[in-house]
Amino acid sequence: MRYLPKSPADRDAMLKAIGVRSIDDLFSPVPAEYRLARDLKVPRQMAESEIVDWFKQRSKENGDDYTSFLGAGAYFHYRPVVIDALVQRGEFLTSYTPYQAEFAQGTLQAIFEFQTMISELTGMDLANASMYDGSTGAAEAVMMAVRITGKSSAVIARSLHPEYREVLQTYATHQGIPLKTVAYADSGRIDLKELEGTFTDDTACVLIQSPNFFGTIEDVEAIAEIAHKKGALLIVSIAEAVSLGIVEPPRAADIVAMEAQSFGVPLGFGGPYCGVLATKDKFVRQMPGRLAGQTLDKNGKRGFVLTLATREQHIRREKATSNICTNQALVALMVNIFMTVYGKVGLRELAKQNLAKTAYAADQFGKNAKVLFGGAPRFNEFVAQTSEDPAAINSRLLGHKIVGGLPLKKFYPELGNAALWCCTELTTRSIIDTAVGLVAESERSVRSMKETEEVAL
Amino acid sequence: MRYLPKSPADRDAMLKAIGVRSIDDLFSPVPAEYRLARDLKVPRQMAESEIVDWFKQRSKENGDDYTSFLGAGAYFHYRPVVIDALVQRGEFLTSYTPYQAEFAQGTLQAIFEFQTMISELTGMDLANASMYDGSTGAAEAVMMAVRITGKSSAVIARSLHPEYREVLQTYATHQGIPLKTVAYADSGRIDLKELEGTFTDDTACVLIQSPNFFGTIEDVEAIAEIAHKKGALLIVSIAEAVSLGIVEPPRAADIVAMEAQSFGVPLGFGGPYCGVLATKDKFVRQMPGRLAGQTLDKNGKRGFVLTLATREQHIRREKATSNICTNQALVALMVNIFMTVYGKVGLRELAKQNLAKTAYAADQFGKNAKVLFGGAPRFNEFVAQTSEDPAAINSRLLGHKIVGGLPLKKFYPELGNAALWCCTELTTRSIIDTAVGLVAESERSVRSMKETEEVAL
Amino acid sequence: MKHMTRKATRHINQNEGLIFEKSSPGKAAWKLPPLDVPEVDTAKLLGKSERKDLGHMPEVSEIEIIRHFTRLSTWNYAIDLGMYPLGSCTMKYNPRVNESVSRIEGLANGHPYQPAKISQGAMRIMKTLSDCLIEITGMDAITLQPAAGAHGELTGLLMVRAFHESKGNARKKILIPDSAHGTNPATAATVGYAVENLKSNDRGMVDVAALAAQMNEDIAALMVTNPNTLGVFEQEIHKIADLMHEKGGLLYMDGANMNALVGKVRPGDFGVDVMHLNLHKTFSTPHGGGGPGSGPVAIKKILEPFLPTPVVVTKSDGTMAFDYNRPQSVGRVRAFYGNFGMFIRALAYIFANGPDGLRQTTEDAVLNANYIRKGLEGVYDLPYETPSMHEVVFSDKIQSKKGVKTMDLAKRLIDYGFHPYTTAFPLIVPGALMIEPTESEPKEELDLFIEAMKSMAEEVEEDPQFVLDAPHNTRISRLDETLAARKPVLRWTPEKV
Amino acid sequence: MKHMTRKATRHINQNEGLIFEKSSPGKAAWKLPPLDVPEVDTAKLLGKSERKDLGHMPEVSEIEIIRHFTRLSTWNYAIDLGMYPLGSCTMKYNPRVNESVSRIEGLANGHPYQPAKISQGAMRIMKTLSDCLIEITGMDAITLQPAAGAHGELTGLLMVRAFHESKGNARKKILIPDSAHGTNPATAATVGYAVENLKSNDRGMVDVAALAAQMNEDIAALMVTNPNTLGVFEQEIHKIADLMHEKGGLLYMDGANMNALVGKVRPGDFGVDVMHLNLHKTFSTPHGGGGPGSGPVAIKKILEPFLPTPVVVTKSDGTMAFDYNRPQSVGRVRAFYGNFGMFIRALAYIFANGPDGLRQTTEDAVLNANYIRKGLEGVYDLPYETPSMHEVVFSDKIQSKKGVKTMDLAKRLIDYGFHPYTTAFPLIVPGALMIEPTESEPKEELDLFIEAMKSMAEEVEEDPQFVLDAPHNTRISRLDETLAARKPVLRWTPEKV
Ligand SMILES: Cc1ncc(COP(=O)(O)O)c(C=O)c1O
Ligand SMILES: Cc1ncc(COP(=O)(O)O)c(C=O)c1O
Repeated sequence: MRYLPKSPADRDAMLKAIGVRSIDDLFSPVPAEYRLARDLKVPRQMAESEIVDWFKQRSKENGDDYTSFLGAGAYFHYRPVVIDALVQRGEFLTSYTPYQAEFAQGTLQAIFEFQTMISELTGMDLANASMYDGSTGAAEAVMMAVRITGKSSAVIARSLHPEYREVLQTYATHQGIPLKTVAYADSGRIDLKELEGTFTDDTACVLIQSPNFFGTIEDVEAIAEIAHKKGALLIVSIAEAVSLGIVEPPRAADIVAMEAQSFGVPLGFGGPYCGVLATKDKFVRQMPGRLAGQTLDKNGKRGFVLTLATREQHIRREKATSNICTNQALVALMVNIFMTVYGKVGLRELAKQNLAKTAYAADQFGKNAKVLFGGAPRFNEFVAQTSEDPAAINSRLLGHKIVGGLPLKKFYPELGNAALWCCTELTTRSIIDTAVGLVAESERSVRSMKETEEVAL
Repeated sequence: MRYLPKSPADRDAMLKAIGVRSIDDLFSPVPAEYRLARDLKVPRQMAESEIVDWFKQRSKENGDDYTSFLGAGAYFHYRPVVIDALVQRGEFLTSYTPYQAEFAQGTLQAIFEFQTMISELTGMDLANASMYDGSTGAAEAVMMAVRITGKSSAVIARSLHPEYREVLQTYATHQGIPLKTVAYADSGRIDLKELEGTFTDDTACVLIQSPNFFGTIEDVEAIAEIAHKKGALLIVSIAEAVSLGIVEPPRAADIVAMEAQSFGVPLGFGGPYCGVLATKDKFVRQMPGRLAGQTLDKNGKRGFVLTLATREQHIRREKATSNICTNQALVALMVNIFMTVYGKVGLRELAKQNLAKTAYAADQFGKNAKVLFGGAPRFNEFVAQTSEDPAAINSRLLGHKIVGGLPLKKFYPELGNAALWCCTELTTRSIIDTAVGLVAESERSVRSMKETEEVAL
Repeated sequence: MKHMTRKATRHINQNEGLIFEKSSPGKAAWKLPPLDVPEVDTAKLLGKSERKDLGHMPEVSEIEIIRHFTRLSTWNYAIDLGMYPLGSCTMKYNPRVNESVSRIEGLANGHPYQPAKISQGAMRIMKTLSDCLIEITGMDAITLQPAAGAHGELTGLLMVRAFHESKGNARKKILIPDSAHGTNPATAATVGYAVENLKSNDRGMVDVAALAAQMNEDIAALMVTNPNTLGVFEQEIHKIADLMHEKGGLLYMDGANMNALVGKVRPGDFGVDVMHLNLHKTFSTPHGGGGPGSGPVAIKKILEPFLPTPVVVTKSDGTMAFDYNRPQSVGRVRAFYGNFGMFIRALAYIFANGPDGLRQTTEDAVLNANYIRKGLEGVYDLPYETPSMHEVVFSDKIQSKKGVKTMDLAKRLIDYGFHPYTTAFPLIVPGALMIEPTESEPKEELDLFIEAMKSMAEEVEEDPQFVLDAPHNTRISRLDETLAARKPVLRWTPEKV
Repeated sequence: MKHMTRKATRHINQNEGLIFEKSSPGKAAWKLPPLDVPEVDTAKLLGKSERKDLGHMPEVSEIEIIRHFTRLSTWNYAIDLGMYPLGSCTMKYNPRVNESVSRIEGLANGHPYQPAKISQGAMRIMKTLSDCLIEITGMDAITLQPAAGAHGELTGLLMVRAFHESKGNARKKILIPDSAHGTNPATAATVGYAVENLKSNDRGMVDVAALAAQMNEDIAALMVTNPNTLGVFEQEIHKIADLMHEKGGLLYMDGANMNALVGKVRPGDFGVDVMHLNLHKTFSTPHGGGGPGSGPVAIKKILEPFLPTPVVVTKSDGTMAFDYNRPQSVGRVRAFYGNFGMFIRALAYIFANGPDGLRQTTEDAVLNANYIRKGLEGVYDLPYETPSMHEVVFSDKIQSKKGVKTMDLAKRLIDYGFHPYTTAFPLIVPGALMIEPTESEPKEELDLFIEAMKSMAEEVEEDPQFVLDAPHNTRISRLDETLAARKPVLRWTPEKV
């Protein structure tokens, strides 16, 4: 096997040194009846060229030449090539969690910079080193709020990503955290009235998303005011990180639970992504996940270490703030590099392009279909309602190598023939125009069908 | 401009420190009439995503989904992924010629290992660090032989790569090196009789290729005997490095001029490739190009340096062994890694697969067309003569996304409707069968056309 | 620098500040294409939601970014540089072809919600990997959704809970041996179970008699690691399983140590009901400085109804689809389908190995650990003499007599050019040196390691203070962790002027 | 370690032997797919041409290869690590997007002989690059075939020769200033010309009066470097051109220093007839430890008939083709079309810059050199006070009084974490320190460099022996070059047992 650095002679010499006759002697602790006497039924050993061919084949079956209008928690942005050039350096790629700080200063300083930039962007005091993803991060944030407030229930917006809601549901059930869901208003924003009425004395937090699942930007301050008045914390989930370039961050929130995939992480069919939590200084000891902190060496030189480990499972076991151990470090490094590439000015310009493309698309769609939630600002997604089932329109778009917006029937049946469309800086005007053209055609044919029907009556 | 690490403030501070008012002051040495007062007419500054798109577009126009039977000095072998993973490390990629040995031991030790492996594979005593490519290497070898022997003319095989011959012609003309060409025999090998008769007292060397341009393996020993008897050197050009895994190296040669592209270098539309010269110890001081040598540091530790620089242009100027300065170092590193991956056993097995695929293909072609030069062993290429013009057959193959063998009319008009076909370990049986099928069809239709004509007569 | 082995030497290395310290207004590493739609009035579109300023975000050029991260990287140790014997972490070679295939365009750019028709490639990868892992573990079904080992534990215990609930009683407790990793109890708590400690016997294994006494109908499951964190195979594993099953409990196996078993022993064959795998350990996906991982959970038939949604299924026409209609499911444990990029890598690893390679890998891993054990026996204290599988745990008992603890030795080992072993785990060994070489180490590297460890032991005898002051050869000396925790500085802030 | 700047610190670094020393029979890093055609009897097919043994070729595993080359790489300095001010080498940032686009499948796997129909992409790249370079140089036509600068010189002089031959007299000599790079005279010799030396004046420039005196009908061309190797712009360049042209000679420009001119001055505008470019200098293709390069030759109309074959042309239907039918061509200078991979990279660089970026790049390169000059004036001797363009040449005159030569200073500079400048070139400056920072250096790095150079100068005053013994901070101390040359060991051989 080509990964194994031993010759038969090496193995023999080692067995001899150990003082056993054969490798089987070393497996004698395993009761004979459990030793596998046959080959595993997995594919035979393949040449590297065969492996590459196999996956190229899978790639071809996976729509490698389509343009897409999908967003909904996973965004297609341009990834500067320096990201992969750097994260593939063996020193980053093949190192472990930086437990031995003196031999891992590269990873540690990078985490420290990541924490700084996430804090800066989210408007929080500090951020952790990463969580699995936006959905689990949001669930952990709710559990954190429960620990901080000593209260036990949570309120969540229905405009929070439906899969995030499902994950939260899974986590909350066995933590004994009752969840209440608050509907969205006609503006697409959370229904503030309903929200106010939902709080009880036991409400630890309200969890919203902004821009929310529909792309609508919430009025975070207003929500914060309500939550704080009721003694609850506000958690804001951010699924589209690029929005932070042009959308005011949720400074009034207590915890920000972010999915940073948009910042340089490949779509990768859903993962690995990069969750991260940011919060206020005062809550740091209830924060789950790893934290890098600055310190000094014996000679007074600045250096970085993992710190406040007493929050974590390897020290506190069942009393830890979370069971998380392995996180998404290398993905966080991608995010880090992306943020560094775009920086203070670039992130704003990037977000502006997203805004402009989406505004244009929503405008064009609006001429043919019904674009919902016009009453509040949006970032790079919008919901369009068509006369025809969007799945049907999408299958025609597929013929043009275009993946249309996400049909919402599954998640929001009340919205009827609605779909969630997303445009980023990579969505060209011509592809928007093509998609709009096909939607317009659909509307026309439905209309003419209706007319025919009417005539027939 | 995103590659430039300066802010406007930095530039101002620097101008101030220098004591000039504006950047233009620094260009005052350039007479005003030559200063360009307008923008260059080159494409406007592009975003990285645009650059990537532009080249992807070019890639699509470049037959990115074809299978090919082309060889003829440029071979499609599998490139283990570790090659690119390693040569893209900035420490290799962005370092210069290792002039400061203590700060370049990585490059130097790698070159030393390269030289060792090339010597080992070619059966020579030593090898240099690289030449531009196989063609210029062959020309330099002839010039080297002229210096060594003090004689001035050279004999070359007509079965040497036609473009290598052209290059040699270009170089030789102004060196006053008359060239004589020796034909190939029916076996595809050099015509030994003619060869013998070609020598004069002034013949410095004979230059052959083995496997030669037709894929035929020459009888190197017999040729060496003839050359040496006449006091001339034998130079063997090797264009298909993989052959060295199974074909006896030209140990009887005095100089081996090799193109190592087959060893892990992308086809890349013809370059960069990796020429390299290997020779006997006694000729080292006439060797062109860089050489890494072993030495010791002040504490007796082993280390490596560029050595025997007195052969080179930066020391000897017009008396140097060659004008070469920049060579193909990073490509040589690719070759180095490829040789290390396959090693002693793998190179043989790889060569055997090439042999087997080609034997199968030649067999199959032989059933339908005329395969020439059956009288001598071949490696991974063969010449097939068809009734129809191979260009016509090829254009039908193109329709099946197959690039057929190289039509030889341009280089060897005497061979008529012949084409040079190459199979490597990447050529599948099914693609061979498809190509054979189309060739068979061509033969059938020519035959039936002839029959029709005959009937018509 | 006292003793110096043949392993490493000091060399010049670049300093580098924080990226914020390099920032200057007007520098940029980005460039956007010209906008092909009308410009928008952001104030008009966003109103008070418009962000005006991005604070201290850096402004630097591309070359500075390349240098920044390249320089930083040189301060790290890595598998690519040498042996990384962190016990329980399985720091094996991360094949480069894995990285290459995971970046193929149609896989890297696949959107999780793209239509099934153009997701067949991704689903086929998930299905093929699932099948392989089921065969390797000897289990019946699997979910790939969990993002890491601890997340796998959570998912597994959720299924345990759902199973018991389906029988009318969720039960109250999870039994966990005292040698277990911290994530085990932490996970149990997250799923709402109390943790009951199970003492190891003097051979470092589960005390079967104690287990028999402790087991009752309040206990939902036992979480066992096998081989356990001492690197010891639980020889009475089937008895343990029987004891659990007799009382209606389930046997959970933490599969962190599967590298000792693959191709040789299958947990499904010795009575395990539910287990997680760490693709980032056993199946060679890179650790990347702490993640990402992937923690698939393999289960027996009885737990299948409770799998998280969705599950990849093959339809009657041979195409694949996600099945969301699973009424007894524990629900989702994360958005989308898991760390898909890691599935690709793990599958590429399985392909590269085949059945013979996987078996040989396991054998070499066990061989390496035993070779180290043999080489260091007597030099370091071996708290448990039970045979070792893929890792060996020594203690600092001998060296601590001179005041030198496992962490001090670890710091000195860095000077020798090795990443240290795992310290301070498992808890049942005070001052543990937990060494897992994996199969990826050549004999040469193991010999250098043994030499370094022996040399260090001599240094402790000759000059303990020198070892206590380590590391001496790194660009930075020992860092003050107490200071970091006492006054946490968790982000950069500009110096006040 | 005496003085130590803020630039670098020592850190632990891995040792590594030769790959042959790791070899052991039976290890392998390769695996071939199963053969899908019948096995062959190699003895029968090849007879006595069959090779039986591959001698000392290594047998190692993949992880060992990764470690071997990763470890080796850490012993190198590189642009990615910091400033690399080798004069005349233009060690600028090598953008990563260049590497990325050059690996796109249809470009990386294109066969040079594939039909024109499926080579349009590659030809379009060649054509676009040619057009850009012609515009940048102000010339009329170009060949991309030469593989490096020296190869470009060869090609250029071949065209010069062909031009003169077409006029009936090839002429005999090439005039070359004493400040020229060694490849210039070496190339002239290769093309069969004698070299005549041209003395520089006291300002380091071509002595125009001397030139006027020396120029005659035997002289085929003058090879001038502009800015010359002192970094000085030849202010009387047009006079020089006129002098050449008057006597029927041609003006060849070595374009190694085009980084001082791009977007600001065009050689075609100041009288140059033929020149080469170094894509591996001015146009950011990586040096890769010594190559590959690419040395396109740009020419005026009069030389066009002599271009090497083939030439890319646009056909009337808009498609591109290679034109081989050029009866006056000098012939081929290499197989196929040149270092195509470098064309991709250079063009990507031009695209990334655009006209504004190219100009700014040149300005920054000149700014950086002058900043260093200012910073070190007085500390090191400046043999020519003529204004500097993109590089500055000092000498070791001051330091050599203490016995410290430019090469010694260079070795000490390594200790400070910088790659040295170019030593011992140009020949007209004894003990030269030839410093070319390029535009890729931030002010911060330049300040560190100036600090290091000053600190070193102080060390020479305080303790010259310490400098003579440098480097002190590298993993290996100063290497014995004499030993290497006296008893050349150019390959590994196994030790006799
Ligand atoms: C025995 C054991 N269990 C569980 C875990 C947790 O796995 P992860 O870090 O993937 O969450 C680890 C990780 O080190 C471990 O060693
Ligand atoms: C002034 C000058 N001319 C010519 C050359 C030769 O160029 P190349 O190394 O690309 O052959 C160099 C290379 O360093 C140079 O500096």
